[in-house]
Amino acid sequence: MITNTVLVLVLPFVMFLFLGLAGVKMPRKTAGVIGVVGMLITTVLAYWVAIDYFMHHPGHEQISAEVDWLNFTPKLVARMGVLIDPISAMMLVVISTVSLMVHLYSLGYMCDHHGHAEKGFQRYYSFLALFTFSMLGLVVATNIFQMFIFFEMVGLSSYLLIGFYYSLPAANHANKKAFIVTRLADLFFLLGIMILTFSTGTFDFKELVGLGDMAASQRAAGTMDGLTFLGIPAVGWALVFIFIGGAGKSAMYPLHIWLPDAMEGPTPVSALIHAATMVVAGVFLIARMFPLYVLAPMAMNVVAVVGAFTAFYAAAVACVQSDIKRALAFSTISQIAFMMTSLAVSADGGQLVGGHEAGLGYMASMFHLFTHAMFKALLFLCAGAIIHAVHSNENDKMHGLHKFMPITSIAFLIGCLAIAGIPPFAGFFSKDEILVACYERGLGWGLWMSMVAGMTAFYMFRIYYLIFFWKKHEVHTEHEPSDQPWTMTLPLIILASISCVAGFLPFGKFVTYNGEVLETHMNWTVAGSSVGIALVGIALATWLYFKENPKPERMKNAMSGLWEAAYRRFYMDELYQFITHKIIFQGICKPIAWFDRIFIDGFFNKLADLTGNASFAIRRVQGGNAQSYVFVYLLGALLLAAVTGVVILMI
Amino acid sequence: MESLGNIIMYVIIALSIIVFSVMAVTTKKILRAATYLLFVLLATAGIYFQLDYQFLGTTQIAVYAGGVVVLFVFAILLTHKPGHNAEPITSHKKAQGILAAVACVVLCGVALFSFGRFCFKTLGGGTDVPMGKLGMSMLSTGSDGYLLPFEALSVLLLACIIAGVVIARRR
Amino acid sequence: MEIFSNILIYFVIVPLLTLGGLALTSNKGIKAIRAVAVAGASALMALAIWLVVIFLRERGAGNNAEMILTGSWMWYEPLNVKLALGVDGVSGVMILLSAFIVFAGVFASWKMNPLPKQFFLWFFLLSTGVFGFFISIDLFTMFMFYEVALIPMYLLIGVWGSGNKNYSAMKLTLMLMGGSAFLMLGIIGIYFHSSADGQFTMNILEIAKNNAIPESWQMWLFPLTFIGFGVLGAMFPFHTWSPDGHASAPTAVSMLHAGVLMKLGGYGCFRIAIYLMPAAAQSIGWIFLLLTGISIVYGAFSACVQTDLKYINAYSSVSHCGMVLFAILMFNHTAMTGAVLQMLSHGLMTALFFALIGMIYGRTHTRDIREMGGLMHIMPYLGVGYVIAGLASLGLPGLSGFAAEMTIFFGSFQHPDMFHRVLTVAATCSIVITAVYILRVVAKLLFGVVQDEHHRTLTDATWEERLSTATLILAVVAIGCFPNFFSDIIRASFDPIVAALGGMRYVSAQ
Amino acid sequence: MDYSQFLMMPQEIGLLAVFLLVFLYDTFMPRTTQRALPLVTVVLFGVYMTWAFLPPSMGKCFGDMFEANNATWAMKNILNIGVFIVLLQSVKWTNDDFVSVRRGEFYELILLTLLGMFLMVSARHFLLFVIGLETASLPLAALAAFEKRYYESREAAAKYVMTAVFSSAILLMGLSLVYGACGTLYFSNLSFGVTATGGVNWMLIVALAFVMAGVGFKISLVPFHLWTADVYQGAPTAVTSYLSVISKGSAAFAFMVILVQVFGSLYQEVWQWMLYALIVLTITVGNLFAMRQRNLKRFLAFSSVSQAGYVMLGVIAANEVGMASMMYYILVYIFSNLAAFGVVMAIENHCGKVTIDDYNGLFKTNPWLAFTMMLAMFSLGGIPPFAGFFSKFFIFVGAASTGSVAIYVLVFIALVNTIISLYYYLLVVKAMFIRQEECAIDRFRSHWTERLAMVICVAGIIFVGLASCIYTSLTKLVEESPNLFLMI
Amino acid sequence: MELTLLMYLIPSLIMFGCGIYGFLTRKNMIAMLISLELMLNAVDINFALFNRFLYPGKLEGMMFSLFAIAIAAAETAVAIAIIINVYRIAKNVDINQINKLKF
Repeated sequence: MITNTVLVLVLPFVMFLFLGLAGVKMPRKTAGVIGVVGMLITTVLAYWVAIDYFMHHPGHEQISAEVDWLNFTPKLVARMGVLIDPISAMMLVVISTVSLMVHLYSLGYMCDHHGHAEKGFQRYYSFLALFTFSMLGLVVATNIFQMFIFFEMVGLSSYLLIGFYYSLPAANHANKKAFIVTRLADLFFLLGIMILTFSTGTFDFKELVGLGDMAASQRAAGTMDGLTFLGIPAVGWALVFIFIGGAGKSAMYPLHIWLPDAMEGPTPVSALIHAATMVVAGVFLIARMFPLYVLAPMAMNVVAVVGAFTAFYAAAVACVQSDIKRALAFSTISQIAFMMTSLAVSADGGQLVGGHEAGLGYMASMFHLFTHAMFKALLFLCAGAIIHAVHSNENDKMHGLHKFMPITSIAFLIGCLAIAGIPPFAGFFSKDEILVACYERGLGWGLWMSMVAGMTAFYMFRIYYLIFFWKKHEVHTEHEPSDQPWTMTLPLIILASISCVAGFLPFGKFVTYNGEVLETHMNWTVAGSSVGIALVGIALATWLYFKENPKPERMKNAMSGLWEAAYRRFYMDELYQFITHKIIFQGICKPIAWFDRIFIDGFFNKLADLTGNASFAIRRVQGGNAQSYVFVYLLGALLLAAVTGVVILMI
Repeated sequence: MESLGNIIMYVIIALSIIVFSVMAVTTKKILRAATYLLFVLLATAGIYFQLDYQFLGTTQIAVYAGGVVVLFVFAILLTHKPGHNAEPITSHKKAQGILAAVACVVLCGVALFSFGRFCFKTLGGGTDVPMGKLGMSMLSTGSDGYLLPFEALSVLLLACIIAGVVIARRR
Repeated sequence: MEIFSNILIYFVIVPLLTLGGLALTSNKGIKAIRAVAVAGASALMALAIWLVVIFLRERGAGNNAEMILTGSWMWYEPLNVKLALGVDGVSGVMILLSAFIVFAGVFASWKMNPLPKQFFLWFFLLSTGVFGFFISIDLFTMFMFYEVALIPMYLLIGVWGSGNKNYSAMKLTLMLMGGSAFLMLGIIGIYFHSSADGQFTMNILEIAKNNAIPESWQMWLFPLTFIGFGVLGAMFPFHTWSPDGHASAPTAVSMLHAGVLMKLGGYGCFRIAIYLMPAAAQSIGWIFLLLTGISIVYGAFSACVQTDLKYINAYSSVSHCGMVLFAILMFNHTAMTGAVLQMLSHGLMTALFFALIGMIYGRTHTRDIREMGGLMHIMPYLGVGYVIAGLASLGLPGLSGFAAEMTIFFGSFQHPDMFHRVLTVAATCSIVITAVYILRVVAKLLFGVVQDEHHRTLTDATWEERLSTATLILAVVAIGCFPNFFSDIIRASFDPIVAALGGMRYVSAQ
Repeated sequence: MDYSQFLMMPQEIGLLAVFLLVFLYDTFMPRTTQRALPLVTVVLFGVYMTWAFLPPSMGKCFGDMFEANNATWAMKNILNIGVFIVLLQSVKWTNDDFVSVRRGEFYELILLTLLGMFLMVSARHFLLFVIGLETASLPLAALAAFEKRYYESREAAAKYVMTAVFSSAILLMGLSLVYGACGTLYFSNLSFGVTATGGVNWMLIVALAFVMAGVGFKISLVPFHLWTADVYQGAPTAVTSYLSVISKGSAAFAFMVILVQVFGSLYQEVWQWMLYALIVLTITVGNLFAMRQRNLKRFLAFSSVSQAGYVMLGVIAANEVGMASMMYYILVYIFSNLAAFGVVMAIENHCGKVTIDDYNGLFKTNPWLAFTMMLAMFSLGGIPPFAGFFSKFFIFVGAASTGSVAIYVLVFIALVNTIISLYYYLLVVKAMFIRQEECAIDRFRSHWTERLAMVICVAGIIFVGLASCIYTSLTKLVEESPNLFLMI
Repeated sequence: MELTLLMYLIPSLIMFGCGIYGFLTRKNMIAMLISLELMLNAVDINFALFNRFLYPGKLEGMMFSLFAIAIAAAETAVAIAIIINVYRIAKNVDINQINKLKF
C-alpha cells in the first residue's frame, strides 16, 4: 500500500517532468492525452489506496514510511514520507477525483473554437501534474515540515497556473498577488513551526499530535509549558501562527484577497486549485493539528472567530458580485470558513464539546470539505463551460442560457442545491452537521452560521438565475452558445452525480479526530431549521432574480453605500494596496534605497572626496619655492624636537 | 683668571662675528655680503687661534677665506651687474626668517644650556696640538686615525670635480 | 616532490597551467583560447568532484580528523609561514561550488569580446586565488590567495565591464582592499599571539589548538577580521561596492564574484574570526549579528525598488549573504551548516542569475526592467532559467535556497537566547520581501506584454549558454532535492568550531 | 699603519676599481671606441657585482670607523643589483646624441655616489658617515642637471643643491650637539656616551631631531621631502630612478644603524615616537600628493615618498626582523620601482611623453611595456602574488613584532594608506588598460638593454616574493651579523 | 673673569641663527650660499669649542671641523657651479624665479 501511495505521488511528478521537458517536442493534444491518462492511473491508484485503507485497516491505524531529507539537529530531522490516515486517504480521493475531472475537462476547455489546443497546452498539463503532485504530497505529509514544503509547492503551482496567460497584465498581477499573500501566510506558518519545534524538538505529527493518541499531543504541549512571549504562551503563539499559515492558503479574512484575483487563471484551474483542493489545505492543516489546537483554547478561539466572520463577510460580498467566477470564489471562501468554524467550535476551554458526539465538528468539517470539493468543482466547471461559450465572466453577458446549455444548467442547479444545503444533495448532510456542531458550542454560533447558510442559498441562486434565466440571451458572438464537447460535459455529469449521492456516505465511520467511529444522529431541529433558512434564501433569490425586474436595481439604489461597499469587497483590496504601495513601497523600500544611495554610499564617496579635497588643499606646501621648502624642513625639524622634548621632558 | 688680552681679543672676535654675521645677511649689496662673510670667517679663525688650534685656524683662513670667498666673488661678478642692489625682502618672508632663526637659536640654546653645567667650563691649560701628532692621526689607520675619512674625502672632492666638469661643459 | 602527491595543490596548479596555456595561445585564435579555458575548467570540475569522493571515502573510513589531506611545507621560515593545505567538509563543498561556477563562467563568457585571451587569463588568475584560499589553512597563504582573487576584479570590470565601470571597478577594489587592510592587521595580531611560548605560527589549526590569544586581544582582533571578511561578505554598512560593482561587471565576473568571491567572506568569518577568537565572538558577536540582521532586511527592501536587473540581484545578494553571516554568528551546528548551504545555494543561484542577466542584456542591450517585458515569449529557455533562479532565490522547496534558509532559520531559532530568536524572526521576514522583489522582476521582465517591438526578433539561448545555465540549474536542483548529502558533509566540520565556542559535538541520531 | 685593513672593504675597493677602469677608458680611449663605454661599464659593473657576492668579510677596521658584516654585505649587494639595472636602463639614453659627450661622467658619478652610499652603510663614525653622505648627494646635483637641453633639469639641480646643503648644515649642527654631549663620534663609544649623559635631555633630543632631519632628507621623509618631487620630475629619468631607489635605500639602512646603535640605548622610546610621527606624515602626505599627479615621474616621486614611510616601519621595529624586512622591502622596491622607471624611460626616450594621459591605451600599442608597468604598479601597491605584497606584509610583521599597541595603530594607519596608494597605482593601470582612447604612443621596440633591464625587474617582481629563500637568508644574515643591535 | 664655553657658544649660535635667517630670506642664491657658510662655520666653531673645552684629550672635534671645512668648500663649489648653470639659461639667480616645477 505504501508503494501505491508513493506511486500516487511519483506518477504526477513524472508527468510534470515529462510534459515539462519533452512536451514541447510533441503535438499539443498528445501531451494533453498523456496527461489525462497519467492522471487516470493516479486516480485509480489513489482510490485503491483509499479503499484498501478504509476496508482493510479498521481502527484507523496509520501507515507511514519516511526517509530523512534534511537533518537540522540530531533530533529535529526533516523527513519525507507518506502517511495514510483517515483524512489523508479521504483527501487522496478528493484530489485525484477533482484533478482527473479537471484534466479531462481541460482537454476541451483549453481549445479555441475550432478545437485546436491553445499555445502552452503542454505546459498547462505539466503544471496541473505538478499541482496534483504537490497537493498529494501535502496531504500525505508525515510531518509538519513536509507539509510546509508542499504548502510552498502548491503555492508555486497555483502561481504558475494563475499566471498561465502570462502576457495578460491581470493574470500577471494576480499570480504575483496570490503568491505573495500566501507567502506572507507561510512566513507565519514557518514561524509557528519554529516556535513549536523549539521545545518539542520534532516535526513529526506522530509525536506532535499523536494521530489518534491524544496523550501525545499533551506531551508535546507539555514541553512548551512555561514558555511565554509577551505574556502569551508559546503554544498559543505557535498555533495562531500556524493558523495564519493555513488561513493564507484557505483565504481566511483578511488574507483572502488573493483568491478572487486568482480567478484570472483558466477556469479549470480555479475549479481544481481555488475551489476544491488547495484552498482547503488550511483546513486540512488545522485538522491535522487538531489535537494540539484543542489544548490551546486561545488559538482555537481565534480560528473560530476568524472563521465565523469570514463566512459571513464572504457571503455578503458574494451576494452582489457580477463576475460569476468572483462570486463563486467568495462562495468558496465562505464555505471554507464554514469548515474552519466547524473545526474550531468542536472544542472549548481545552476540552472537546458535544458529549458523546465529541468531535462532531471535526468530522463535519472534513465531510464538508469532501462534499464541497465535489460541488464547488462542479460549479466552477459549469462556470467554465459557460464562459467558454459566451467569452465573458460577467453576468450581464449571460442571462437566459438555460435554453442553450441544458446539461450545464442542470448540473449547475445540482451544485446550487448542494451548496445551499437542500436534501438530499451532499451539501445538506455536511452543512447540517456543521450547524449542529455550532449549536453545541453555543446558540450564538449556531444562529450566526445558520444565517450565513441562508445567505449561501440566496447568492447561489441569484447567480444561477442571472446566468440561466432573468431574460432572453442576446447573441453577441457569431455562434450561439451551446453545451460543450463531451470532454467537458462528462466531468460535469460525474461531479453532479457525486454531489447528489455523496451525502449518504457514512462519513463518521471513516473520518474522525480519534479514529473511532462516530455515530451521528440527525438532529432534526437543526436540520429542519437549516433547510428552512435555505429555502427562504432560495425563495428570496427567486423573487428577485428569476425574471427580469427592477427590484434588484431599486434595492441597489436604496442601499447604494452598502451595495457599493460589498461589491468592492469592503475595500479590502484598497486597504492592501495602500499598505503595500504607500506604506511598504513608498514608505519603507524607497526611503531605504534612498538612504543607501545617499548615506551609506554617499559616506564612502564622501570619504573619497574628502581625500581628494585634502590632496588639493595641501598642494600649496609644494609651491615650487626652494626657500619655502627649506622653511618647512626647518620647521619640521624644530617641531619634532620641541614637541618630543616638551612631551617627554615636561610632562 | 683669563689674561686681559685674551678677554679683549674675545670681545673683539665675538662682536665682529655677531655684527658681521648680521650684516652679511642683511646688506643689500651682495658683494658686501661676501666681504662681511670674509670678516666673519676671519674672526672664526681668531677663535680657533684662541683655542690653540692653530692648524685649524690656518686652514680656515686658507680654504675658507682664501678659497671659498674668492669663489663667491667670482660667482657674484659672473652673475651680477655692478651696482645692482637686491630688492627689498617682503615682510612676510622676513617674519618667516626671523621666526625660524629665533626658534632654532632658542631651541639650540635651550639644548645647550640645559645640559648640565658644562656651559661654564673654562679653558684648561694650553694644549698646543703639534703638527706631527696631527699628521700622524690624519694618516693613522688605528683608533682615532683618520686615514679612511681622508681617503673618502679625496673621493668626494674627485666626485665634485667631475660634477663641476659635467656642469661646466657647454653640452 | 612530496607536495605533488597532495591532490589539493592541483587546485592551484591547474589554473596556473591554464594560465600558462592561455599565455601560449595567440590573441586571434579564439578556438584555442576556448579550448584551453574549457579544458582548465573541466579539469577543475573533475578534480573537485574527485575531491568530494575522496573526502567521503576518508570520512567513511572513519577518518575523523578535523582536516583531511593535510600537508604542510615550510615556506617562510623566519615567520614560520607554511604552505599548509587541508580540507574539511566546508572547504570541500566550497571548492566544488567554485569549480561549478568557473565551469559555467567559462561558457557564459564564450563570446567574450574584445581580448578574450586576456579575459580568460584574469579569469583564471581569479580562480587560482579562490581555490588557493579554500585549500589553505595557513593565515598567510590564505590572505595571499584572498588578495590574488580580489585584484583581477579591477581589470575584469574595468576592461570588460559596462556602464559606469571605471567608478565601480575602483570603488569595488578600494573597498575590498579596505577590508583586507583590516584583515591584514587582524592576521598580524593573531600571529603574534598565536602561541604562548613564542613559537608563533600561522597555521589555523595550531592557533586554535594553542588557544593562546588573550581575551583582551580577541576583542580587537575579532572585529578586525570579521569586518575584513564582512566587507567581502557585503555586510551592512560595507556593502555599497556590491551594487555598483556587480552592475558594471561582465557576466562571468559577476558570476564568479557573487558566486564565489563573496563566499570567501563568509568562509573567512567563521574559519578565522570565530574559530580563532571564540571568546570575543561570544561576547561581542551580537553587534555583528545586529548588523547582519539589518543586512538581510535592508538588502531585501532595497532590492524592491531597483529597476536595474543587476542592482536587484546585488541587493538581493546583500540580503542573502547577510543571512550567511547571520547564521554563522549563531554558533550552533545547524545554523552554521545552514550558512554554508546558503553559501552554496546563493553562489549557484546568483551565478545563474547573473549568467541569465548577462545573456538577456547581451540581446536586449538594456538591464532596465521598465524597458523590457514579455521576454518569456521570445526567449523561453532564458525565461524559464530566470524563473528557476528566482524561485531558488525566494526559497522554494526543491531548490537550493529553501534547504539553506530553513536550516538557518531552524538552527538560529534553536539559540537559547531570546534576543537571538527575536532577531531570527526578523530575519525570517525577509522571505516575504524576497518573494516581492523576485516576483516583481519576473512579472515585469518575463511576463506581461512585450515592451519593445525590437525584442521580438531576438533569439533564445545558444548551446554554450544552455550548457552554462543548465550546469548551474542542475546544481541548484541537486542541492534542493538532496540537501542532506551536502549538510552531512558540512556539519561535522563545525565540531571544532562549536567546541571552541563551548558547544556540544553533533551526534547524529542514528 | 696597517693598510691590510683595506682588505676588509672588498666591495668598496672593487667599486673603486670599476670606477677607475671606466674613468681611464673614458679619458684615454679614442673617440671611436667611446660608443662602447656604456656597455663596458655595464659589463664591468656586472662582473664586479657578481664578484661582490663572494662571501662577506666580517669585522671592523680603521679603529672601528668602518664595519663590514653580513647585513652591510647584503645591503651593498642589494644596492649593486639596483645600480646594475639603472646602468642597463641608461645605456640607450647615454648614447643619445646630446648626452653622449658627457656619458663618461655620468657613469663615473654614478659609481662614485654609490661608493659614498657604501660608506654610509658601513660607517661607524659620524665623520665617515657625513663624508659618505656628501659623496652620495653632492654629485647627484650634477647628475640632476645632466639633461642640459631642458630648463627643468637645471632647476631641479638648483633646488636639490640648495636644499641639500641646508640639510647637511642642519645635520652637522645636530652632530655637533651629539659631540658636545658625548664627546665622541664613534658609534660604539656613542652608545656608552649617550647613556653616560644620564637620562633623556634636551641636548640629545634636539640633536636627534636634527640628525633625523638630515638623514630623513635623503630618504625624503615628510616634512623633509619637499625637494623630492621637483627634483625627480626635472632630473633625467635615469637619475631619478637612481635617486628614488638606491640613494633612498642606502640612507634608510644607515638611518636604522644610527638610530639603533647610537640612540638605541637610551633614546629608543624617544626616536620611535619621533619616527612614528614622521611615518604617519610621510605615508599620508606622500599618498595625498601622489593622487593628483599627472606627470608620471612626479607621480613616482610622491609614491616613493610614501614608500619611504613603509620602509621606516622596519626601522621603527628596531630589531632583527625589522631590519631584515626593511632590506627585503628595499630589494623589492628596487625591482618594482625600476620596472616602472624602465617603462617610463623607454617611452620617454622614444617619444618624450611622460604624463599619465599619454599612456592611455598603451596596452594596445605596446602590450609588454604595459604589462611591465602593471606588474610594477601592482607590486608597489602590494598586490599578491607579486613581491610587493610580501615585502609589505613582512614590513608590517616586522613593525608589529615590537608588540606595542601604538605600533599596531601605526600599522593600521599604514594599511589604510595602502588603499589610497592602490587608488593611484590603479589609475596608471586604468590609463593603460581601460582607457580606450587613441594611444598617444605608437608601437615601438625598445632598446635591448632596456628590455633586459625590464626582464630582470619583472623576474624580480615575480620571484623575489615567491622564492622564500631570499627573505629567509636576509633574516639569517641579519641575525648572524654581530654588533648590529648592540644595545646597552 | 673667565672665558667660559658659554661665551664662545653665544656668537656661534647667533651666527647660526643669522645663517638661517639669511638662507630663508635672501632671494639671491649666492647670498643664500653665503648664509649657508655662516651656518657651517657655526657648526665648525661648535666642534672646535666642544673639543677644546670639554674633551681636550682627543682631537675628534677639531678633526671634524677640519674635514667639515673641506666638505663645505666642496659643497660651495658644486652649488655655485649649479647656480651659474641656472644663470646661463634663466639669466638671473633669484630663487623665487626658479619655481616652474611645483604642486
